[in-house]
Amino acid sequence: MNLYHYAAPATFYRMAGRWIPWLSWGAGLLTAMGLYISFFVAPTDFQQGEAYRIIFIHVPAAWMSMFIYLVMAFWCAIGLAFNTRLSYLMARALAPTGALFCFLALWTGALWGKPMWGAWWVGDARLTSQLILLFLYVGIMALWAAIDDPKRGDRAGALLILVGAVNVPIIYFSVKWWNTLHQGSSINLMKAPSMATTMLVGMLVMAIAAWLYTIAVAFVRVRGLILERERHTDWAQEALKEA
Amino acid sequence: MMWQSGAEFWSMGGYGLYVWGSFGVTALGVILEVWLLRRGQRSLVNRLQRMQRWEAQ
Amino acid sequence: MRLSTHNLACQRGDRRLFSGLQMDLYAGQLLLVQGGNGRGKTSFLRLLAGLSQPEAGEVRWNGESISRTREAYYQTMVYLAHANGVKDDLTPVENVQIHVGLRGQKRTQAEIEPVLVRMGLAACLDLPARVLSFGQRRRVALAGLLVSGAMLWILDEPLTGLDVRGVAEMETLLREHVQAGGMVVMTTHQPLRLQGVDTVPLQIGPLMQVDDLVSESASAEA
Amino acid sequence: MWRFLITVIRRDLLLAARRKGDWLTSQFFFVMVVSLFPLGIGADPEQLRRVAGGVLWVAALLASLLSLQRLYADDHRDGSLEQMLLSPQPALILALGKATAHWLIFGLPLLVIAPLLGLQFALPPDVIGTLVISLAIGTPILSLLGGVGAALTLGLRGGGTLLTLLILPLYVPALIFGAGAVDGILAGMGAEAQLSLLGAFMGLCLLLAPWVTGAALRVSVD
Repeated sequence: MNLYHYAAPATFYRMAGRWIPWLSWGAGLLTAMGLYISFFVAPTDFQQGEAYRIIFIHVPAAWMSMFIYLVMAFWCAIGLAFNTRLSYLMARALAPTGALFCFLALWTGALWGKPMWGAWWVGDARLTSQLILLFLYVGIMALWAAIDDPKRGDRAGALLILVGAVNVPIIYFSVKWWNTLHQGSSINLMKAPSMATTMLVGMLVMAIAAWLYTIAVAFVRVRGLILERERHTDWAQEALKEA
Repeated sequence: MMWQSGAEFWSMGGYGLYVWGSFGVTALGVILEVWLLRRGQRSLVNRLQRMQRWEAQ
Repeated sequence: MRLSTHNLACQRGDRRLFSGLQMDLYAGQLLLVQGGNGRGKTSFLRLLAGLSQPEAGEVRWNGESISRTREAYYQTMVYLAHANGVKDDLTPVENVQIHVGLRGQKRTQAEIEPVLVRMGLAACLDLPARVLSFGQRRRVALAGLLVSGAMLWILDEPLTGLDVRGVAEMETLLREHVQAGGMVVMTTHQPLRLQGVDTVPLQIGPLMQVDDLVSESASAEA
Repeated sequence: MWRFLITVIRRDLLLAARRKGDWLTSQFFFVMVVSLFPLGIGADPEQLRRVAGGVLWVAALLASLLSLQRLYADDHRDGSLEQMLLSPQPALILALGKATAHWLIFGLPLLVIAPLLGLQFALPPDVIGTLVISLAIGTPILSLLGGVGAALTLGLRGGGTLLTLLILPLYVPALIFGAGAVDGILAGMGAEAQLSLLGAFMGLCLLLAPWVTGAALRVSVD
């Protein structure tokens, strides 16, 4: 096994193309399973009634938004350290999906907060950090959009993502601090319902589905980016004729 | 089976707006992303093919 | 003292400007980079200066990559391009002082003024550079280059904005510098009289194949 | 290295002294934003006191963004940024020098103005003292982190707006700890914890931001 073999754009382009259908089917199947668990297996919560079922989206979405950011930071670090162009493309391909999950986590958080706390938005540390994470995602994509030269865009975006990755835990900590200072009692979404095993299983299934979906979508984007960057090479010309 | 009827399922114990609001917007977001992606990919391939033909001349 | 490139390739956006570029330059030589507009002359000079990173290959100073010998290389090299790097709000003397200060050197006003006078700026030594013409600002930048005492000059179109007398002075400067054992890499669109200067031509074109004639003549002269 | 660092700082201070209007703009902006708040929320001293920390800190963040837009942009335009990057010293020293100069020009005057504005918000003396200390520790963060943004957005269309978008989220910890210190002392809980956290964040920025800024500058001129 040669790692450089898979790092070659042409090889990766073909490999990603083979994987996309499997990933998509897997994501669909697991989503169906997750939805079944969320609505038909998981029992009604005695405290929150049916509203708690939002957790099956909210928690996986929040997880994903943070994981995707970390994965992007990882690829950017690799890119800056070893000057591998493919890793920057991975970061570019992941960002929009990360932002989507970030938005969904905020949206579902608000919809959950309303019946539980009577307000769409409370200064919960988790939600506020999530909002700032969304700002980071938007900033990164805006920076990419503003830079015409792909090479400069790759590396400038990578630096920003890494600065953000160092900053995110500090932001989370500071917001939590601010929260306890101003709120008195800290309200925590995760603590509310006691974690039953079925709930955990449901959330995990949904999270894995989200992962497969993310990888599939990112692969499609990476393929597009590779084709665009490598369009002068022979294999890309061939691939374009086939497409 | 914990839902006695379809109506009960949709009302979600009075929280229907919030629960379906969450799941609905999530579905919408995913569908939108996939749709945009497919459209973007198709136009990208078209553009690259046009450029290829133009450069071949 | 040797400046060389090894299999240098450069890509700007979609376009590959050149690849596999080999070049050697020794003390007492002037490399005249030629080629039409948009062929990558400026990009080549920026690569030599270490301002941009090559797509492939490397630039070497005394046989070692300039990214490894950064400090030593930048102490011997000055780069002057279209933008002079002259601050409008500072006087010529201050401009030169800062220029050499950034290179870690210290020069007094008494050391700098004669050079500026030589460059024909005697009348505006204490005026802000804002009131100077483009050609005069270029002279300020050239004075900074002289004061720094650098051995390798990388000059991108140094003649733009200079009048006939300025061009003649520039020719003298180049001749003196090269004959004193200095090295120059430069581009120009203007004809230049460089009798008695060991000039190495380098042609840069689209999808550059190594110009055999050039590299042969370069190694022959070496 | 020291000569280079000092040259960079002195150069920026000299340029600022020659162009007072440029940096006075952001100071006036700070004063104006802060002074507008009582007009917006009423003159009740109790209420003003409660929001004072937050208002002054948010105004400081916005004012810093206003001044940061030109931190590297002018030097980029006239080519002197390239000259500074071609110094034998690494780019992180350059970034450190530029951030220091920016703090001396932007942050230091803020410390003088802030107590006067604090009086406008009916703050007692000990709270004003904490406010000034929090700004003294916090404004270097603005110069350091802002430098990263300024370097990344160098020469881009709509660079100023983009800078705001990129950097404001990163400022959040400084805002929370800084304004929190003022609130803490107002609430009689002391401000040591917030101030030490602010100091820790400043230390981290001092350690990492110049390095990232240097890398970003290299990327941006490439």
